[in-house]
Amino acid sequence: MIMEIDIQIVNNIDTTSVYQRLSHCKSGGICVFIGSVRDSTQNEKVEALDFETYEKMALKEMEIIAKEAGTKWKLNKVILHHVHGRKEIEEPVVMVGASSAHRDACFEACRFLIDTLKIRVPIWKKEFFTNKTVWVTEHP
Amino acid sequence: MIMEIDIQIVNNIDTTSVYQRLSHCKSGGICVFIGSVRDSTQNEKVEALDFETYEKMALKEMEIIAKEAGTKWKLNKVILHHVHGRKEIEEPVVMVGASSAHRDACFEACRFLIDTLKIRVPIWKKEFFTNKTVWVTEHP
Amino acid sequence: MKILLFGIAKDIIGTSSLLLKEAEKNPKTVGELKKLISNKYPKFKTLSSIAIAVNSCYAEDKTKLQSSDEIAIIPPVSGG
Amino acid sequence: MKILLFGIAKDIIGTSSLLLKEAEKNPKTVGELKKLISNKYPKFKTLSSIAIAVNSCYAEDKTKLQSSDEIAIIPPVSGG
Repeated sequence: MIMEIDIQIVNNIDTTSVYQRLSHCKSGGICVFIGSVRDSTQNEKVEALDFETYEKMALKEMEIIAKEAGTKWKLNKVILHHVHGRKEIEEPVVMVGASSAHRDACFEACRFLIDTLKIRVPIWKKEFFTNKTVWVTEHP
Repeated sequence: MIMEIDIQIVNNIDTTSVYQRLSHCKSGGICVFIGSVRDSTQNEKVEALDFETYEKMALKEMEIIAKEAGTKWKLNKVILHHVHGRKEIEEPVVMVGASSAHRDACFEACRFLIDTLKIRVPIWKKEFFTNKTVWVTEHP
Repeated sequence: MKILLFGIAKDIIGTSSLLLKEAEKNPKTVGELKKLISNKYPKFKTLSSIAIAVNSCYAEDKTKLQSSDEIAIIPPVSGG
Repeated sequence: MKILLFGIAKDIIGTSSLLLKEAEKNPKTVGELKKLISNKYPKFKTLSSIAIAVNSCYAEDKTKLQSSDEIAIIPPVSGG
């Protein structure tokens, strides 16, 4: 069984194509997680986020994560897309997903993808508040 | 906190609008599950599925499920879309999702939505095999 | 009393709705209706479960039926 | 020996890459580099963790460094 992997670091995430990217004739289930910019964090008003990436390494780590998911679950397709640059409220910043024959595998894999991405992929988020900017130095 | 609910029984599911339907200024996480037609079940080749719905009751049950999810988790938006009629391989047949401040809630809610839909919503699937058609009388 | 039929229930009975004439001894409760149906159409006994909806809500066996109710036989569902 | 800097590491050191001149006593291992950095820039000690990537892979403290390697300081990541 060959698993297809689609990994990207982009200016803007194309959420409209997510089904086309993950649908597969042997998949009955597709699970997608999209992270987006919230208007506040710990009760402070957020104006925007800015993502810096170590792109070469980030792509490599995202591929390692995709392949690790493929060894843990029987998946047909996996995507990991992350943005770089400044993003405003409600804009998508990360989109991960997996497709599989049954839904257990795609749900578990999708959760693994986002959890592991947040721990391991060299991407840094700066929060813009009204009067200051802060590098988030702990994944939430 | 008001939760927005989007429930539909449709001829075709519009997967391209899923982000727009679930994104929200107070949501950092969106989880979506899409079910689609697999080309086989228990090693038998499937040609298509046909969904019959008791539409009035199905919409009512889907709304009950959405509201129940809203009492279990803090959600900003919930969608439950299901098709009726004949669907070919790789076509989407169900799309459910939830958006919330943090990812735990949307993942758990999304899983609850699809699991509960499959148990309770009055929709029936007929499988078209090469030489026969079969009503699926057990949810998988 | 009119009863809507879906999925395999429609195939077993051979029609999309069932009309119980007033002349027949109409069931007074959901439980009685279930018994009546599965006695008349023994194939229902092969299904893993059978539910009755009254006015598009799942009903318990003790729920009373009125001839104005919208009644439906709900064989095991298989959406999604 | 050139070291890439990202996120808060860039702000602490004040530049996007650091050049260790040959004249300086260059670190031989990842562990030595970590010590050198956090002695020279004590603010790194306030971070919850600090990792070093060698040729775009996370490296262990015992990993040997060569001047041709692509070396990067990886402060706590916060993608997603």
